[in-house]
Amino acid sequence: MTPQSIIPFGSSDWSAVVPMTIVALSALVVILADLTLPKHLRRPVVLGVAILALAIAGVVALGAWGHPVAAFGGAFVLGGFAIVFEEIVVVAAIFSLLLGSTLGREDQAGGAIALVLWSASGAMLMAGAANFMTIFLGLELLSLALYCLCGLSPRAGARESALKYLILSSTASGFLLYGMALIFGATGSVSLAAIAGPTISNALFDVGCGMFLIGLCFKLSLVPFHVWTPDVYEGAPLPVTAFMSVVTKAGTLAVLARFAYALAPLPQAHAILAPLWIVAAISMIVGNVAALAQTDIKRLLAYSGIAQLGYIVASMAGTSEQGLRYAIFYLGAYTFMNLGAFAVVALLSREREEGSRLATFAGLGYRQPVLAGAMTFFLLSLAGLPPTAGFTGKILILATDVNSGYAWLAVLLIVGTAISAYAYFKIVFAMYGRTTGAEIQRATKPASALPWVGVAICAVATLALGLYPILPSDIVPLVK
Amino acid sequence: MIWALVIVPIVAGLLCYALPRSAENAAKWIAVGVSFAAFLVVAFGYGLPDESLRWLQRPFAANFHVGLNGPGYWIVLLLALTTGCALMVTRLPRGRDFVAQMLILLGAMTGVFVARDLMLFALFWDLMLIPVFIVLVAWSPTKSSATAWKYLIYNLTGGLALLLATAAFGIVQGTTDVIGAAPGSLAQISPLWSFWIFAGFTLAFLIKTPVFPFHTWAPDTYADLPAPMAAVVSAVQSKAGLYGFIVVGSALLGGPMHRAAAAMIALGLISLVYGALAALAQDDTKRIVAYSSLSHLGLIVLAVFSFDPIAYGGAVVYIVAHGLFSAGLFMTIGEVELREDTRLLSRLGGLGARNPRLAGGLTLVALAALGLPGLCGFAGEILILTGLYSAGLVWQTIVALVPIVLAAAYMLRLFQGTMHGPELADLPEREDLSPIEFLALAPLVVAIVLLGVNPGPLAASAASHGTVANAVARVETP
Amino acid sequence: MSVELTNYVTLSAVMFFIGVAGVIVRRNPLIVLMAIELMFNAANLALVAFSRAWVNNAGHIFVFLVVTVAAAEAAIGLAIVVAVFRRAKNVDLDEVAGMHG
Amino acid sequence: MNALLLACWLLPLAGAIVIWAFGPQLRRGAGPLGSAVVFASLACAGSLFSQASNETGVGETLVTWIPGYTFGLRLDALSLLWTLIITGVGGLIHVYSIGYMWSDRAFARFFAYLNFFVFSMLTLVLSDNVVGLLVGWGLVGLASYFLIGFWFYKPTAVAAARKAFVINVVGDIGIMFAIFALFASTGSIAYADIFAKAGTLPVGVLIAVCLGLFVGAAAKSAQVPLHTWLPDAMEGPTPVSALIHAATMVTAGVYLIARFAPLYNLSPTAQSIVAIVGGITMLTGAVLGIAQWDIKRILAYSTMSQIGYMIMGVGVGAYQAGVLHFFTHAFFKAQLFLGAGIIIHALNDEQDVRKMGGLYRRMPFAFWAMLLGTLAIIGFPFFSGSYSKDAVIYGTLERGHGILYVAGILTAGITAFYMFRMIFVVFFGPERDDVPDVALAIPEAAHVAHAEDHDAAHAPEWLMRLPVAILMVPTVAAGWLSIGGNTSPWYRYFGTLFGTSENVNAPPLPIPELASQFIVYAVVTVGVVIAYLRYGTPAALRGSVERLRAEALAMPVALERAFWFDDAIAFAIVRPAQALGAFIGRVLDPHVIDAAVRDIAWLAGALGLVARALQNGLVRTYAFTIAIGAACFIAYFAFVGIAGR
Repeated sequence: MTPQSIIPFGSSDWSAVVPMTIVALSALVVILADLTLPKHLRRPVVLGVAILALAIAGVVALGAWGHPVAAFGGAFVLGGFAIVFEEIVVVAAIFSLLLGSTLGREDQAGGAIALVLWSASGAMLMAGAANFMTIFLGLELLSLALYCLCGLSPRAGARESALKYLILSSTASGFLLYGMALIFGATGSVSLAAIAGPTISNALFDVGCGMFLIGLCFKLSLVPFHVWTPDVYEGAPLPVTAFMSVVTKAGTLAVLARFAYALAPLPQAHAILAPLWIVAAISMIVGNVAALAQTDIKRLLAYSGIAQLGYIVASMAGTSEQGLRYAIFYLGAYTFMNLGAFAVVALLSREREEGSRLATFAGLGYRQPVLAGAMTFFLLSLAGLPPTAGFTGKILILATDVNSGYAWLAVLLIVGTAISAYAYFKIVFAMYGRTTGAEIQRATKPASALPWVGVAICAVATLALGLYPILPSDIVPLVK
Repeated sequence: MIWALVIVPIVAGLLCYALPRSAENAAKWIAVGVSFAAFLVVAFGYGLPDESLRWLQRPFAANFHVGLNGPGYWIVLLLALTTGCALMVTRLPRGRDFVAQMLILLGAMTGVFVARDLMLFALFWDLMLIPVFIVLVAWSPTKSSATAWKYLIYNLTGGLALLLATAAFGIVQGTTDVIGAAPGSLAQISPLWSFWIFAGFTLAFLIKTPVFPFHTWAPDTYADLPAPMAAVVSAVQSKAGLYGFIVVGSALLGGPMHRAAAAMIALGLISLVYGALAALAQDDTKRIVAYSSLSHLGLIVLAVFSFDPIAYGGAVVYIVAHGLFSAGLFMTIGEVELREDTRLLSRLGGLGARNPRLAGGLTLVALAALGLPGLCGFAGEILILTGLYSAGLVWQTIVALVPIVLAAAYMLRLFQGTMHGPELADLPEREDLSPIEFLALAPLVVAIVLLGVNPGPLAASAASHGTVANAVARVETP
Repeated sequence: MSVELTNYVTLSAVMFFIGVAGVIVRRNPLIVLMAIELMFNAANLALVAFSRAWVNNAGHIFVFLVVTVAAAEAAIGLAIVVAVFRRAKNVDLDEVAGMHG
Repeated sequence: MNALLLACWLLPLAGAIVIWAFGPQLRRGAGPLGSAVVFASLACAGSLFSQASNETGVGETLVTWIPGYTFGLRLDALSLLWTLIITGVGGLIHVYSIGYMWSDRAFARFFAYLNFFVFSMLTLVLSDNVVGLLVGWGLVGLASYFLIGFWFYKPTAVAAARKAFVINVVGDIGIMFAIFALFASTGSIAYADIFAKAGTLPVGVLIAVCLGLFVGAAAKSAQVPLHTWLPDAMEGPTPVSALIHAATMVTAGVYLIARFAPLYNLSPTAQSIVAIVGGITMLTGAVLGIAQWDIKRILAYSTMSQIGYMIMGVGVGAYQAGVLHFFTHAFFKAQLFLGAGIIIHALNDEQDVRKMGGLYRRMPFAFWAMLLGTLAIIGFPFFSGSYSKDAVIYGTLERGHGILYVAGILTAGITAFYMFRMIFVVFFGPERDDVPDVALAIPEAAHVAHAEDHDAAHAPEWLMRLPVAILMVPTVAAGWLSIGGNTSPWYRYFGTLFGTSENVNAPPLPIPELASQFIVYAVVTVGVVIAYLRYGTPAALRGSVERLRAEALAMPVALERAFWFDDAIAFAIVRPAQALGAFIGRVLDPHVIDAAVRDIAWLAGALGLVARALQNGLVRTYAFTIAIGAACFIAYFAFVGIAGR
């Protein structure tokens, strides 16, 4: 037993954490601006500062492309892999801000936006985390801010969702943390890179891995650790739901990918990761089946998200580099199609009522054909029908599963997709189906026109990624 | 130029939504213009050079590769023609939206038949579901839309199986840019893989065609779709599966195709007889045509799995022929329904006296459908059956002859039940076909006769694509 | 009798599962929060024990981090519990089931 | 390009299209125009007579579908004969129709159909290949369908048309099967290629082909058991019955077998089957002819019976005799139908012979026309029918078919009886048109009066009389062509076209031909005498009302139901098919196949509801669920930890 190195603060390249820091610090600016500015300027300025900061962070992060940098002695690594995830986080954060018209009361806006930024910075930390401590810190930063955000709505469900999320998520964090402790015990290192190294106790290590995976599966809402998802999604304010449906997944996926690919060289990696693929397979089916019976779009998207994450995790089965690449591609596709759908819901929301009930969509095809068309398009993508990113992404996942010997996952993916189509097409049916004249005449004025920007960008991105899939080239998860 | 055939209709369809809601006529005539323009481009575009753009490099090569030749050429020609004709007779509430969906369908289906890449084929295959589903939902005669769901259940299952098979094919073969590729240019696929890949494609093709026992969506769908779209769907969409068997099955997966032949021929024969018997007893005229399609398309399945060059030629002829007469049948039935507010045989009768033009149109398409010698249906039938017999399938040929008699019985029942007999007092007296409606049928009628007189070029196109040579070669050297 | 690593780990495991059981069976959100703290602290105990065994300070540092986070979590948790049960007479998690399905 | 040949073929089509398209503008001009194109076609064929009246004739290749599927025209001795009859008799009937259909509203449509029929029939006989023949075969069926159902507001006409068409399609598939077998063995559909390779065909294929073709011939030529459509086809206007259902179309089966003589000659088995079916049909038709009351149905059954003679003739290999009977029959049967048409027209569409009587005085022209036709059909000496019928009957004996020979003679006697029964009942005795139906035991008539379709105008009488008068000449004299046996113009015309039949097993001829003729005459005389005694004596004529009533009431069921052929087909084929179809449509599809799919969909939906129920909103439940999941995970990993290494 030789003592492993503690974190050598001395050898840090601080440029790695700049994007994350920009986002975290801009939250302070936002709070300050919210407190000082006159009321009529408050919201636009705050929103502007936040979006600008996120955008700058995104651009700065891109600067590291091609020459990865590490901070905190390798505890945080900003390379091609992390950059992709950070960009996804940044994009999702910007989008949720665009949908932010229903984000809390007027006087809470500044605080809410600050929380979004902190939460995003937590996810960005996770994206580059290569050490259990940074992982835990990022995860908790992300989650703590989200607990608050969930409750930020006058609607009854909001606080309930915050409470449920708090309790269940903390429990899962407990599992994650305990798993980390056991792995540390087995390997004597908190570095992810070390888990492929020698261990003193295999049982300790294996159980540690198991508990660590439990924590991650919870955050990814894979069945059976998904139970919190529908309730929290439904209760949380729409922009928060949109935010967490992408950002928590992106951050956690980054960790999962690092973990899985670090583990891959081990001879027992196959056995350790097997439950993950099984859980992914169950999620594809259960998520979609449960979505069938939903009448609330947010709940429906929650269940669909469970299944979509199942697809993404399934893509990593076999832990091939190709599989990871397609997982990331599908995550990008999911980001746009999912946020697009949320943006449509946002456009149907009014002052006191979110437009997430299925009934709100009745006759939309006649009231607002363009919006209905966009929604149809996003739903097609979620269902994996062409010509969308979801279609291309799905075929890539099928291909990699077949290629790496997980054809059964590909078949289950198809089954899940078939089931999901009915859940999604139920919305299409509501939009275009026979409706009474009153429903067709009912006009809805959106609280803000900003989500239109989101809808447009998501639609273009979903189409473009479908027809011309950009697959990230530099995605080695760990810098050796 | 080939890409324009796909994209222009889709874009035009989307732009239709930019027109004011009341501009139904403008939308309709724009759409008619687009369709006939597409028809002209196709008609003069035989053998236009292929167009290709890179799509994916990994995990397998896939390209946006389209071409206009082989059997697909004739189907695209048929598609543009039937869409144009069907649009001309469109008279529906919310016409602008319907026309838009028709155009999107036109573009998507054109894509299926010009795609020279399997993944692109799969893309358009799934895409063409959507306008049909939306129309089934939005123009459903009932509030429940059970039909739309049924359509979706069946066709999506097929579409997803196709997707999986395509992905597997790409992985195994390394490329999906293979439709119409020269025989022998592809790597050999191991029997196990080729079997499962073939199974995926086959499920999709059987459902889409449809073939017994995957057919129950078809009668409902055709009955509930508005006539113009029913015309196009039955004329062209149902051919996608058969086309797939020809260009994907026999050309690329000859081994498993050949092993499955006995089972598929059995299914084809069952469809053939089953559809014909069912058509005998339907009251709804559209369902008669739907079941008759099941029967007719079963014959093409036989042709495809006989691996006989003559039968393949006949299959292409019959694919187009069935498209022409089934489109004509649905259009004329649509006209009847527009006039009399019913399409049930039990409530119709005696229309011929007051609607001679309508009766004339229905006569001709019904005769083509029952295989009257000299019209297109006969040309396809006799070539297919000649090929079947030549391939040694004597008993199958004999069984396949029986439905021809049944076809005469149910088609005459359909025609006479609507047009002949004493005039019924409780039916509203409406105008005969207007000149435009008459004109819309004319191209179909002309095509039915021309194809009946000389199907030579179509029969030859099957061979030109290399598919037959491939299939036959594989049969000879198992 | 010296205290072995195994004893620490066993104790921490017991603490952890008491925490889990507390989350499952208790209906008072405050107790549930405490149970969660128990889970965190079980992890802390294990980390410290392993850290000592490996003669590696990383575990100690991790524990400081965890303690800080747990404090923040408790603060936010209490705030949310207060917000939820502000108007309720008794504090019962089973009352909070407005959303389901 | 042989312009004359093409013109001969296409002129009637052009006429049909022009009349169809411009019917309303042409009005009554449609009649003369339609007749003119047919006569023009006749002229074209006539001008080709010297070139075409041999075995090779003149030909024209038109279109190739695929290698081996080449379509063309060929006018040789056999097709020339048919062409002349089709256009000649057809032209006369066109003229007759101008008068007959004068007051019908759909006058132009009628001529479009008639011209279309002529075109189709020409396609059938002019084709130089078997698929082209099938095309014509189908098209004449269509024309027949159109014309039977011409008055489509009559449900009986509609049903009759459908029946005719469907039964003819049964025949079509027989020919199709023969085509496939021929193409598979010879690689071609052209007669020339097929006959060149006829000797190389295996016996099995040969029999299959011959029988397939014969199924076609039987359906088209109303041979038992596919004959049931022919009596019903009398729903069409009378000129149609004369042209299509007597003179030309129904004899296409004879053409088919004569055309394929080179194949039939090689297959004695097939020949025997053809001959026997022909004989059965001949006898059946004659027997059923006795029991009819409708003048057109009497003639229809007589047609069936006469075609039976022809088929029997060509079946035994006596092609010249069979074809000669077609030739003479075309004239005398057209004559009979047209004569009957004059009567029906004059009696305002009354067709029941019981309502006629005593028409000799009112319509002497019709009487003479009918009488000449009757004498020809019964084979009265020196009338055309006697030459051809005797040739056929003697042909059977010559080729060793003793039973058929006896049946032929017997049928001749029955024919004489029922034809003279018709003559006596229709033309002699009291006029019965005002006798109530009940007194004659006539069931409630299913007539839909089409008086509304008539306008008051009447055509000049000569329009209908002239063609009948012209037809009287060949009715009497057409058979004289064959006087002189094998050296007669008739036999020399065909030369060796039909080859020699292997069916000749050269039996000793017990009876010389002349003797045989006298036997036939004797039997015919007996038939006529019995008819006279029963219907023609002054006493019988006086009590005709009671006698006819009694006869109607005492009619044997077997005859009334026409030997149950219709019932048998309905029972064995039509109703089972309909029941099966209904079963599929009402039970199998919705409640078995579809139900399976519905159940799967229902299951998914139900599982969704189960998932909903499990998601009960309680935090503790959720925590419990997670804990169970966690327990499974930890158990798995503990297991892996123990067992893994």
